[in-house]
Amino acid sequence: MGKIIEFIVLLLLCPLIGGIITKIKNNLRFRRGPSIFQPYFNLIKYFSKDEVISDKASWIFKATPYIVFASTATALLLIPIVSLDNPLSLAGDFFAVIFLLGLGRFFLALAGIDPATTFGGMGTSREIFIASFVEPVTILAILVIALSAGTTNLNSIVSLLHMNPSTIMAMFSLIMIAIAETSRIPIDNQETHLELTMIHEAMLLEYSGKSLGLLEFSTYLKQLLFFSIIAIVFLPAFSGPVFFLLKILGLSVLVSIVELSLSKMRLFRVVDFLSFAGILSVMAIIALILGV
Amino acid sequence: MLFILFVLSMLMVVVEANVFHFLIAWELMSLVSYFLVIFDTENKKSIEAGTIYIVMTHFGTALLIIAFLLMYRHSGSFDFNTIQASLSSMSSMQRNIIFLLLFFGFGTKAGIVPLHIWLPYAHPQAPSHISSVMSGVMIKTAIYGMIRFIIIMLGVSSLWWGELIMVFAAITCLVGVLYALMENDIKTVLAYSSVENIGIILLGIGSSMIFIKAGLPILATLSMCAALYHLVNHAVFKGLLFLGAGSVYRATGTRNLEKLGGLINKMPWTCSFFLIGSMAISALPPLNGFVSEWLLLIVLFLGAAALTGGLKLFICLAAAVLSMTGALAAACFVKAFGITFLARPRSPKAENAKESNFLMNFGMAILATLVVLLGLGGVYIIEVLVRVSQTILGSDIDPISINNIILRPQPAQNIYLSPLILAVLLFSFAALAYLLKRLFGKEKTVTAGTWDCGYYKLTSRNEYTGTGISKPLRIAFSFFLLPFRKIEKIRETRYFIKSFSYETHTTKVFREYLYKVFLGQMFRFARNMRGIQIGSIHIYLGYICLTIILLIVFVGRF
Amino acid sequence: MELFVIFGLVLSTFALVFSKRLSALIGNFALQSFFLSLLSFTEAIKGNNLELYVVAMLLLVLKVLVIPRILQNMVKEMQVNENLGFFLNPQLSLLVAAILLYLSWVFSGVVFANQDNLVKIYGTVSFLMISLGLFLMVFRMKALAQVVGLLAMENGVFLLASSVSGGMPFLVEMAIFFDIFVGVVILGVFVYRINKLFVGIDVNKLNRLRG
Amino acid sequence: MSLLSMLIKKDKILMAVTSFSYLASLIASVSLGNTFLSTKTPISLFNIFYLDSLSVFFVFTISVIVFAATLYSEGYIEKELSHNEFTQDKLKYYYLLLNLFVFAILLVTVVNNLGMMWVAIEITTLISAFLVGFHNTKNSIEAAWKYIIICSVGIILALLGTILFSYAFLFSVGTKSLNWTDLIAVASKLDPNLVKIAFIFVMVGYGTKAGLAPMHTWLPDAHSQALSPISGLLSGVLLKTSIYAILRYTMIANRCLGISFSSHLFLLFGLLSMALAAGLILVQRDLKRLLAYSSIEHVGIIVFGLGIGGPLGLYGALLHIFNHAVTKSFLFFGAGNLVNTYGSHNIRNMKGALKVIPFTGGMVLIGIFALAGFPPFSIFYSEIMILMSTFNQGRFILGALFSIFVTIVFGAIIFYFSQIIFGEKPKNLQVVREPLIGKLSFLFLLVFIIFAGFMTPNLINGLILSIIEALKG
Repeated sequence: MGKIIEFIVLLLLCPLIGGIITKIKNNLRFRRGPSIFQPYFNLIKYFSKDEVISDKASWIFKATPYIVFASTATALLLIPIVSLDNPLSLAGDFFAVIFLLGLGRFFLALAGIDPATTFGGMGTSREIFIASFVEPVTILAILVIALSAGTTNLNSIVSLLHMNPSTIMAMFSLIMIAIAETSRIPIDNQETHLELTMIHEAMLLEYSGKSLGLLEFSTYLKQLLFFSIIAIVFLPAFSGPVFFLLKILGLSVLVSIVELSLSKMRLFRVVDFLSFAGILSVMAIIALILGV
Repeated sequence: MLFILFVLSMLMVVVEANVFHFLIAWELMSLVSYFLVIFDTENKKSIEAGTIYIVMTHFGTALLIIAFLLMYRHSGSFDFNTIQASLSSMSSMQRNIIFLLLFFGFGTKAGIVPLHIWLPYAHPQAPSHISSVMSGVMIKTAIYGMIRFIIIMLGVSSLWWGELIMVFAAITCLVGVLYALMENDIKTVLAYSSVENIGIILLGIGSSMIFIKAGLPILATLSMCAALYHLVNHAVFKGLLFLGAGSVYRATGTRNLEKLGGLINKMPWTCSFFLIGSMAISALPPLNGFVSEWLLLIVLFLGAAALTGGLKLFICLAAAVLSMTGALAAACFVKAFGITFLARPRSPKAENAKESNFLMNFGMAILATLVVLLGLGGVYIIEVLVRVSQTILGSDIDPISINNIILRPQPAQNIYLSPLILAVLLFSFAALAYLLKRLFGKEKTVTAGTWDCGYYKLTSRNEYTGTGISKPLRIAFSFFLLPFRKIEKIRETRYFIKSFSYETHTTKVFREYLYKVFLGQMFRFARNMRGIQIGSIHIYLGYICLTIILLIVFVGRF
Repeated sequence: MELFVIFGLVLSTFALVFSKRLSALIGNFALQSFFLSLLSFTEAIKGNNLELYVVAMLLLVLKVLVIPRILQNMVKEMQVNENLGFFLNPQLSLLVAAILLYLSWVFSGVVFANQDNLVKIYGTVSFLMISLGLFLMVFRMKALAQVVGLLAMENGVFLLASSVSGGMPFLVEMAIFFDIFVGVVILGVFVYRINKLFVGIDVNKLNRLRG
Repeated sequence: MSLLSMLIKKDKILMAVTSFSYLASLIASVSLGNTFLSTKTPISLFNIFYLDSLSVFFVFTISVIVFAATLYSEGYIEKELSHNEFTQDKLKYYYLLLNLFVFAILLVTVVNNLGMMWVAIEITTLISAFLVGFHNTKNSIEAAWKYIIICSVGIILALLGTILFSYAFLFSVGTKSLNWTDLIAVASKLDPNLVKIAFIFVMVGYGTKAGLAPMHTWLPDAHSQALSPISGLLSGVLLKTSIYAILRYTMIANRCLGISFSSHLFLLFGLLSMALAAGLILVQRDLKRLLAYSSIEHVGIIVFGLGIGGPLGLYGALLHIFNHAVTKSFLFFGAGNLVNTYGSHNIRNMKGALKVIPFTGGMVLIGIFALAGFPPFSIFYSEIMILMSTFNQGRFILGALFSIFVTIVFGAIIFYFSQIIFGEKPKNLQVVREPLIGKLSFLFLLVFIIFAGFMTPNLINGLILSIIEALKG
């Protein structure tokens, strides 16, 4: 029951993160920027609009928003945020989360191709390209954490995990992954719609109205998901709502600083970026073996 | 007729309890499948494919024969049990040799890289239902052989066996899926993905062998079980996919992705079955591919947790390779499905395709439901497979606890998976999303043309092509794929180019730098040998003199 | 007496190698066979048994008279140029022959160890004849040269048989003679055909079938 | 019997009678074999003829092949006549030669006196030379010339060897004789050094005739130029007769020197032949030449098996003699039909045989898989036996070489023949009907190809076993 409430709260809160990050970025740029509640206004706007759907598009295009939302939400549901005895850990473990995200990505990619536009295909191609590097790195990072906790059950991870050098390294690689997955600079840029640079947005290009809203919403969910994973890993000793929120805030600050301080990379530099993350986790594993 | 014989021979392979009969059944299987490959004898390509296939498989068989004869030499019998009994007293040196022979012998049939060379030729050439059986079942007989002869009869005697198998398996996974991504012929894509899946299965088997040596019987059983489970799954969804490809080919008359597209409206049933197949093969929850790969991943994790030192890292890297394979496979099937069925038709052939008849769809429907059931009810299948792998490894510890729908790999660990619950959650959230939409009033949709940036005539030529989609990966892996492009321009004047054609291909490293070179050397050598038969009778007589003289000089030697 | 004959044999064999023209070659072959028949006559006289007489007679008739005559006629009829092509000129050939003589002496020493010298000498000569016959076949271009070489080899074997292992059974002897005769005839036929098809009987022209 | 069929003038009847007489000879040999198996004693007729299990085995093989060949040549001649490459008198000439040839071959296997055996073999050379040069074209004459010269040289060396054997006999016993029975009786008392040298001469001499590398050089030419029925006989039977001769001497040598000497020679020549064939078969253009090289390879396999020895190896080798005889003549007949249909020896010019000449096409398809050693065909069994005994004796390198060569040859054969048999049918050819009598010969051989392997006829089995006894010495 507590889980349900917590989950609903999270659902309601997750757009806020996006707002906060934008706000921080603007403030760091010495601008006023939109209020932190801007994402909510956007979502409401999208949801209250009608849709325009391409005549080339098939049912896959229409079904995708639901599937993406469902997969992301389920993944989020598996993760124990505040309440440490998540009954749903019976449904799946840490790896299952990754696979679930894969489901959403698969359909989003298809939806990119579906309406027979050039940009969509471009987005798809880049998305699957990045994904095929992100996934192994993620698995490696998770392996580090799971190894040092001795299990992949998320509840037990939260309870068993304790800080050591390898988990810290893993956490850093997780942050890099999170940047990639939430399509932020230097991998991707949420704010632009310039076809040369956009990846995630390119796939959403044909969406409008309620579906777009749904997709935006699931993007926020995904963001929250990754942030909370990192939050679990970082200083697991300090858990509970307050600490959680603090950690999330800290992460948002970090991310916005990163976004400001770096510029977007060429697509093929992404490989180096991610492989660096991979190397980090491999080093973490070695550290584990050496028992540092 | 041939088909029945084919199935029979495969059954024989699996049931024989005598090496000699096994060998004969094996050869029979190869022979029949050869005839199935060259089924359409008019076609030059299929003959070539058949030749490559039969030669490679005979090479494998030669290795097997040698291995069997070595076993026979030691045990003096062809019966499985007697051999098994006597092999325990064999020297480790011989064991290793026999293991290598068996591994590469069966590996040729299974299509491990770099012995996979025949597979992408042979499978696409056969009629689709045949290729589905070939990919689904025939190459699995090789896996059967490995389990039967290496694990059961020979017995895992040193650690590096497992490591060797895992290394080859990892290479096989990555190479297979990369080539699958680069191909544009739909059946070739499927064939290469068979290579990849064999790799995944071998990962399981190899790790199980490692665990046996490392004294982790539970994990050994578990990973064996995962391998078997993936074997079954692959049989099902690869069969499904090949059938789908077959009906696409039948409807459009082409297998080239670049000529397909937009079939989702023309042949909805085939499309949805193919979609299920592709989801399963790219390990998406809650379908069966997901369950088996998850299980394998978990096993690897547990292994990594239990082992220490270099092996820990080794296993972790294997897990990374596995997940990378999964991601690439997903990419591959996004491409395959998306380009084939979605967007606009890219050619008149695809333009006027018809849905295939009921029976074909029915066949696919059966397999599709199987895919779903194997996913949701995977728990029960695993229950059975666990028994099987226990008998294989002769261990009786129960590596898995199952309360009705929840799978719990190792009793010690509290790791759970329940595809069913996941499915339920997914559906409920989809419903939730729908409600969320309805919350803000009734859904009204307008259909309009795709946004064309004001460019008023958007044709199928503006779509992303299959080649285009896989381009970033082609560039990222160019160190291995060695892509090259063919550009030809037809100019009217120096400045005005009338038509411009651009193809890009990848170099098949193993074919170019392994087989071509080897064959080239062999033929060059043979051509030089023609100098022996130079045509001059005097020299011929000279040979005779020489022989006599040499023999008489060295008579003492004999 | 025997030694003299043997000397003649060796001489004629060398002549066989040294001869530059077809007719000379055939003549020398006739000479060799003549010495051979002489030898077998002496054997016959020694052992005075009828079979040996018959064998010697046959040898005389076939190899000294008939076969050389046939070959000579062929040479005349086909009027090919007489010169048998050399892969190795006569002088060198003689050198080789000398070497072969020594080698065959050594060889017969090995084969007929613990035997009296006469046998060894017989062995030497016959091995010499065989090897030189082979030598002819290898190093001479003309088809007829090869025929003669073949016959020379056969002579060598005959010598060995008659001298060392006391001759073969009569029946076999006859059969072999018949065989030789037929063989020569058939070879003759082929030589004719070659001459017709390949203009000339240089065997080294027959190199269409290779590889 | 062959003499009898020579007298007949009318060619139709001639054909019929010939094949009938060989059927008779086949039956005779079978009955002979059975009687022999029942009474384990060799049959000897006043010291000239001598039949033991070895002879009977070869007589049986020979008469099987020859019977099939005569059946086939009836169909073949029909076609040749229709192409009027043949005239009536030429046909009689052909049959005369054929019968003489077979007569000589049969003589080889039954005579006791080694000299007579030598003569008989020489006669086979002379006659078959005519059959090789039958067409009287440049190529065939060249082939015939090389054949006759090289083989005669070889044969004379063999005669030398024979003489040395008889000398050894004389030397050790004091009386002179060339009878095999006498020699074998005192074999153990012969002078080893002498026997060694003599055996080398015999080995090289008859080896030339058997087509062992490096004395094989005449073989591809002769076999590719001869008439197809004759090529069948040459590969199927003639090679085997010289192997028979070698075996005779081997028995003596083994009794005198022990197994190792002969087996080393055998292994040497066997491996050489296999290696050479494996190399050259890859680059053949000419169909019949290809088959000829594969004959070299198979003779190599047989000799290799003899060299490996051990009951299993010998069994395999002897069985392989029969199997190869059957399969190879089967294929040569098929090749003959193909060549007739396409009017060319060149593999490049042959496509879609399965469409053009269905029956032969199918037969050849079966034949090549049999030849390549696929189960359940007979050759697979004999090869695996040889390989098995190789490994049982722990001669791993030899076994590895053996399998490498066999695999290479397999690849080459499949590669070339799949081009011939499959592929679309050329426009200019229409489907060919084949005479029933020709088909019969194929079916007759096919029976042996299929069944000689996994249910070896009791006759062959028994014969081989007793031969092995004899060879052990």
